[in-house]
Amino acid sequence: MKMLLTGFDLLLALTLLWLAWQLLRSTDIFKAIIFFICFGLLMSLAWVRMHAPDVALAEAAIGTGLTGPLFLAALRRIERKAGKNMMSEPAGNGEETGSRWKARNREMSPLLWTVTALTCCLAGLLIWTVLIIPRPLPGLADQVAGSLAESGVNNPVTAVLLNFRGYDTLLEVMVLLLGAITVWSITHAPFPPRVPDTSPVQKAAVRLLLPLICLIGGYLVWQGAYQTGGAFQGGAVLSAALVLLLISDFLWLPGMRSLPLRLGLTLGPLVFVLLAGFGILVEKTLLRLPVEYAGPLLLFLEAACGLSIGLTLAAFFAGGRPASDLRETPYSGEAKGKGPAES
Amino acid sequence: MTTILYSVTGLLLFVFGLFALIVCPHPLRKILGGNVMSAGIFLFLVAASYRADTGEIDAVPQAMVLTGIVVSVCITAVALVLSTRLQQAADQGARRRRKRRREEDAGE
Amino acid sequence: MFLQTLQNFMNEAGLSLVAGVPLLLAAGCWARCLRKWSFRLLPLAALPALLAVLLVSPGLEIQVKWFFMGGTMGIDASARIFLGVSACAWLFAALAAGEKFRDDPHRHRFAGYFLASMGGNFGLILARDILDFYLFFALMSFSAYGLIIHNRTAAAAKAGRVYLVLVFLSELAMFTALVLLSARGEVPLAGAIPGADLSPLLIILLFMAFGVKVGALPFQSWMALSYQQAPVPGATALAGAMVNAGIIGWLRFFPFGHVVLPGGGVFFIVMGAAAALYGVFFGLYQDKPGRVLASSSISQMGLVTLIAGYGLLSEDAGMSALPLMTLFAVHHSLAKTSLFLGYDLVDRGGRPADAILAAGLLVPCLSLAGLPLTSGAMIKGALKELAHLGGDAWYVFGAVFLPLSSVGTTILMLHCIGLLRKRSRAGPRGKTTVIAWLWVLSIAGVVLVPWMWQPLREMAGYSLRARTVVQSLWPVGLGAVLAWLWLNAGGRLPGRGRPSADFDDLVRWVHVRFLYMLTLVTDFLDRLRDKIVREPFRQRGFRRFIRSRGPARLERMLGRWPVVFLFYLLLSVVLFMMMLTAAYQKSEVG
Amino acid sequence: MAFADSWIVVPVFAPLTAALLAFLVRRASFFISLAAACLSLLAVAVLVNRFLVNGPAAYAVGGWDPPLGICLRTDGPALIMLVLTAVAGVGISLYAKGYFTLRIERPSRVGRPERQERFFWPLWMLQLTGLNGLYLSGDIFNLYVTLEVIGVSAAALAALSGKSASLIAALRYLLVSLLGSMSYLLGVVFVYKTYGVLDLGLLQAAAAPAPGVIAAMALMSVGLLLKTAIFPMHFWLPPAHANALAPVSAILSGLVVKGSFFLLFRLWFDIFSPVLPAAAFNLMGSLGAGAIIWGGVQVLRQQRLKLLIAYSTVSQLGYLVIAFPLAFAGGSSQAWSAVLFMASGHACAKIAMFMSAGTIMLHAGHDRIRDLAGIRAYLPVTAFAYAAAGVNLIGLPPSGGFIAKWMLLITALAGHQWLWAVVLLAGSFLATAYVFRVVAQLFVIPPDKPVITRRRAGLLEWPALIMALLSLLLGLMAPYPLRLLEAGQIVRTAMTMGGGP
Repeated sequence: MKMLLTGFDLLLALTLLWLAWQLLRSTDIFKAIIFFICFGLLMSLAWVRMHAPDVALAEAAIGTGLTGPLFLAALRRIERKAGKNMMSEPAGNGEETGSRWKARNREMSPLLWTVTALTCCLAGLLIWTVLIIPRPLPGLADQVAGSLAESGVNNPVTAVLLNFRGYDTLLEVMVLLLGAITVWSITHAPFPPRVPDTSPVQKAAVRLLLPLICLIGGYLVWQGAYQTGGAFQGGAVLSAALVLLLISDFLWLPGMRSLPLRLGLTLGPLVFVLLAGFGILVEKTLLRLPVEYAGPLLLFLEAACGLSIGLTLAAFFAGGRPASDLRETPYSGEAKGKGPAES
Repeated sequence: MTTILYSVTGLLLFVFGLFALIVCPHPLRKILGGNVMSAGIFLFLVAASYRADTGEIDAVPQAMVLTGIVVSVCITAVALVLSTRLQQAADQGARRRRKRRREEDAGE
Repeated sequence: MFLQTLQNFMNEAGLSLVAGVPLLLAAGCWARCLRKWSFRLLPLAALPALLAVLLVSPGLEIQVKWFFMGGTMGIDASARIFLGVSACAWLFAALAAGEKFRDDPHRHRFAGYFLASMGGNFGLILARDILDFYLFFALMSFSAYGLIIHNRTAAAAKAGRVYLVLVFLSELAMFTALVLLSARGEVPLAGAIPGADLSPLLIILLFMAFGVKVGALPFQSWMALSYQQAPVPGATALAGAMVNAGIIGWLRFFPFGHVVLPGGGVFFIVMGAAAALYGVFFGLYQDKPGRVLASSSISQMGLVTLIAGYGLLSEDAGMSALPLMTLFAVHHSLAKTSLFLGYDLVDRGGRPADAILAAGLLVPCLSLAGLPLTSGAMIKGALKELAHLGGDAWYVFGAVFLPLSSVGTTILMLHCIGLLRKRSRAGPRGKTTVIAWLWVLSIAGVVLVPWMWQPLREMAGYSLRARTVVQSLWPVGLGAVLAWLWLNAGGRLPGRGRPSADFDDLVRWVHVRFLYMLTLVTDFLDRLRDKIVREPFRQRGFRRFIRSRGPARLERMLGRWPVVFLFYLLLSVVLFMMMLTAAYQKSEVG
Repeated sequence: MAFADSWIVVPVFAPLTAALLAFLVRRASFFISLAAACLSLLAVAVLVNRFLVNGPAAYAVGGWDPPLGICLRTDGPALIMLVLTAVAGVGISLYAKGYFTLRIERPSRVGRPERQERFFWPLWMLQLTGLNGLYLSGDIFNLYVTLEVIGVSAAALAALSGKSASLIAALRYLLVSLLGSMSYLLGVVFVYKTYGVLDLGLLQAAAAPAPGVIAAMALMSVGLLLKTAIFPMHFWLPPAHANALAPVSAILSGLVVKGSFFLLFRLWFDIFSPVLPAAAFNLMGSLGAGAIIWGGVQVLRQQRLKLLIAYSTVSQLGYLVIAFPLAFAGGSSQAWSAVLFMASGHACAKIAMFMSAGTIMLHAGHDRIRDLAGIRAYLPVTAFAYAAAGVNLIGLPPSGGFIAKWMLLITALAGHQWLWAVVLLAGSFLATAYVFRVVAQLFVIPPDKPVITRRRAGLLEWPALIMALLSLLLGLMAPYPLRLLEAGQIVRTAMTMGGGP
């Protein structure tokens, strides 16, 4: 059994490396992105092998489920733009053909050789270091286990994320919001999307699927306190529902008001900050939760964060601020808030 | 054994990603490289938390990886939007230039 | 206890105000809403300094922790004298400036630079540690640039440029000297002013640093330009007060009496004597009062340099050179202030009767020349005493040189009076009551101060002996005769008849040759200085390198990702290996 | 823990909350941001006061002590950087208000300046959060998160102008910052694998030359050097800083590079110094020397004002790194005090310079140095601010730059490290040349044709002047910051001697 597992590990590692190599050297970017999605799926397998189900779930949902479509959407936009005019811009870096790429490589080959050699050198040094680091590796497992009872949740990962290192997580949620603000500041969302009309079947399917996905997301958030799951995973699932909405070309989507969206995006961080302030008021320490209420408070926090994370990831996919945001004349379309995502 | 295997894999992935981030000219591939890089680091990190012998699990690296994944998605998204916008700006510039050229031709 | 604290506080506040009031007023000139008041208060700016001289006991030293690396300021005997005389000079200049610029639209600009220089000057006198000294010295030097270029003419701009280059040179020299001194560990940062033996490099650096201010020989070229181009009150301040900063610098950095530097002494004596003669010859060929007065400053400061040189020869000489330099500075400041006020009076169209003007101007002139009963004679007497201490050879040198310089000074000063009288007759008329009174007051100062002031009065007795009187009288007499001849021959004054041709030619030939040789030397030094200071940025090679495509191309290459990556990898691998080797060695040793 | 201890979180949480609110309530975003900047200034003042009374403070967030939880710490260097950031924060906020108001009045493109302003405030507040978080943080992984906050918001700010050039620069900036923080993160992983803790204090106590730490230090240092734009890896800085909006350039050049540099400084002098041999310090010194010289040469080449200022940042950053070998060999606190002095003096001066450049560009419509003659007649305050900031860059007294260079030179000469001293002097020469090149042009007696047609705005001119004067005052008031540093030093030696607080 152990042999088998080791063999499986070896195979997995080799496949991962092969996929990485392929995705980095294949001439076609589209192919590379497909390789990347496969790579992400196998990565989550590796996480499972290392007894990190939370990470596996997050990797599957965020790392692959969302990043892959992000890449595809970006590629589509870039190529569509580049396809319209045949002039290739040096700054824009339209997809370079294989031959040009190779020609450039040949041109600066001594440099490239040096770089390759040095890279190998660095890799060798790092691997050598890993091999001689004294084992067993030290860690914080004991401390986490010792304080788990006071944290208000049973899942150690959630406890570390939200309680022991809650400050990190707060900053991280801010990074997400920062990403959303940045994306909004750069450009408008390129909607309406490319397909002029979606088939009614797809619309119906989306209508059916949405509540289900939202339910799963909510369940994941709730479950995070006890076992695998949590705000990130739940949020990622929620974002999948929103992405579905986005690509199904609902009429009201482009006209969404900006304020409710902004409220949704900032809800998680706001709750987090309020909780931090609450800690100062009640326990005289930032982010410190009273032991008896820690569980419910964390659940509340996770729910808010999950919602915000879902919205943020969907905003990444949308690739810009809503059309009505910061225009002289607000878009007077049908505005319904955020629809089922919030229910 | 398993931890070392995954650690080494993680490091190799990091180096691959690094190489791609630097050497490839296409922005999308650079961003892909960055993603591979971060995946390698995360693999390397979690390999520290896993101990096959005791089955004990260190939750801190896992939490760190979760944080890292979210941050990397965020950077990826920003970089992608930036490069899309860049392409758009370049296209607009090209269109404007072509229009001007056409006007000049018409003027002559 | 309480009284003690109060007194400390009063002392600190008082000393801070000495430099603080001018600086605050200077800041006020800059703010639009305060300008009017600042200008009105201009004459009062020097008052705290005067009060400090009168009220603060000498030997006071205060730590000012909050200021510039924890400064120290204080008043010792010589600082008190310098502060007093500088404050008087500034006060006169400020009164004159307040009068002159009353209706000038750019008066606040002048006042701002004027006050900033004043603050710098007072600050450097009080500073007791090198960083503060350097700071105030720089403040004064750079602010004076604003005084020189105030008229905004092309000539003023040129004068300013020359001044600025030299000031940069002096700052650089001073900075290098300070760093070298501090690095030798003799001066802890923000410590006291140094006292130890100095290497030739340091001597030359310090000579340069302060030589620029006193117009020592290779660095004299700014003086004539600036004194002529600056508005006269500004020039009064430059000549009466700021020149002293150089002397203070030498006093501070060469602890006379504690240090013997024979080589440095000879160097200073030679440079001083050369400057004293050069000033005279240069001045005789000038036809603008400001330039002549500047040459006289060069010449007089040459004498100070000479005294400093004697002081470096032996410890005894150093002990007596120290007060002598201080007294010389006082004497020179008084005379120059008075002369410049006279110049200002004439310049603004004041037209006293010819006899009164001549008599009034004659007093400081003869004082400078060293007529008996004046401070000049007292100092020359003391200088002769000093030359005794330097050994026989230097005594002989002094005995020959001093009368010579007296003769020269007399000629030069009479030349100056001639020019001023000519100008007084020709120029436009103006209202000059205040300035006239100031002038009279300054003349009274020149006459009375030597007799009222203890240290000078002590020397007076010596200078009144019959032999000394004769000794100091004949050069002045000879100078007067020569001046009369020169003025007649050179025809500088109109309506005195043409001189005979051959005599004129002979004199001219001698002078021109001599002057030519001198200019050759100074020109060479000027060029050398330009090469050192400006050339690196002027030189075509450097420019071409900057403009060429080389750096641009290299920079573009550095901007390529693979190249950056190369450096990234190189650095990480090299750092890695370095640390690894170190760790390995350490473990082996351990 | 006492209630008052919580002041330490205000510099992080005030701008953080302000960012959220500014994103939500856009109309009031300026006032929210200004209030947050002022509040963090107040909090920093309280922290300094407490530091002088009680010594360094540690604050366990959430009540979880390290190694489990995260600790916020204050010490001398951190406080200096915090003070700098807080003061600059207020100044830049005011300037940005003036800048956007003027641009909105006369937009070149309708709606664009409004959009820029609306997004500027939350991004700027997040930048402030990241910087303050970085200076306060006592946890090596938390430092990574703050680095990311800084990196992403900096790239977002750089992209804000929306021009093609600035977008390219921002993308590059983002990728560089990704590369830098990834290397840093890998270093963190190595550290965790070696020691199993993330707290800086525990790491400092445990640090010894072990292979894992060596790999970590190599990776982290290179990553941070890249993020700080030290010489051979500076390529991303000039375009990013020069093409951004003026307040953004001020933020990027004055504050952002100092963040990653501070972390580098902390790792090298505080945490992992036992691992580092002299050769490594000399390597850093040679990078710094290269930066000073090469940056100076590049500055002289530039024809545009903002590019010139950006390249001068490259050159000035060299001074920060060249102090490493001096501090190592000198063994005294003087050289590393000089580093912090240099950093804060340069930050104030550079902010003032970019503000002035922005004002000039708004009024003149361009920033070609050749055509800027006589600006002084139209913008006297701005021209003066530029000149005063230049004084600091050259290192004339009484600026902070002078004090820093003075201390560096003395350390170099006392340790007989002539080479570094020569480079320092050469750098001053180059700085003199490039500062005077612009100042001479600005102060030239104006030619006949008017350079400027638009009106002046006080909110644009005065913050620049105040920042420039601060950089000068920094030298005059040197004992105060030095006292902060020395207080930290004494306590630290006491701690290492006595084996704990």
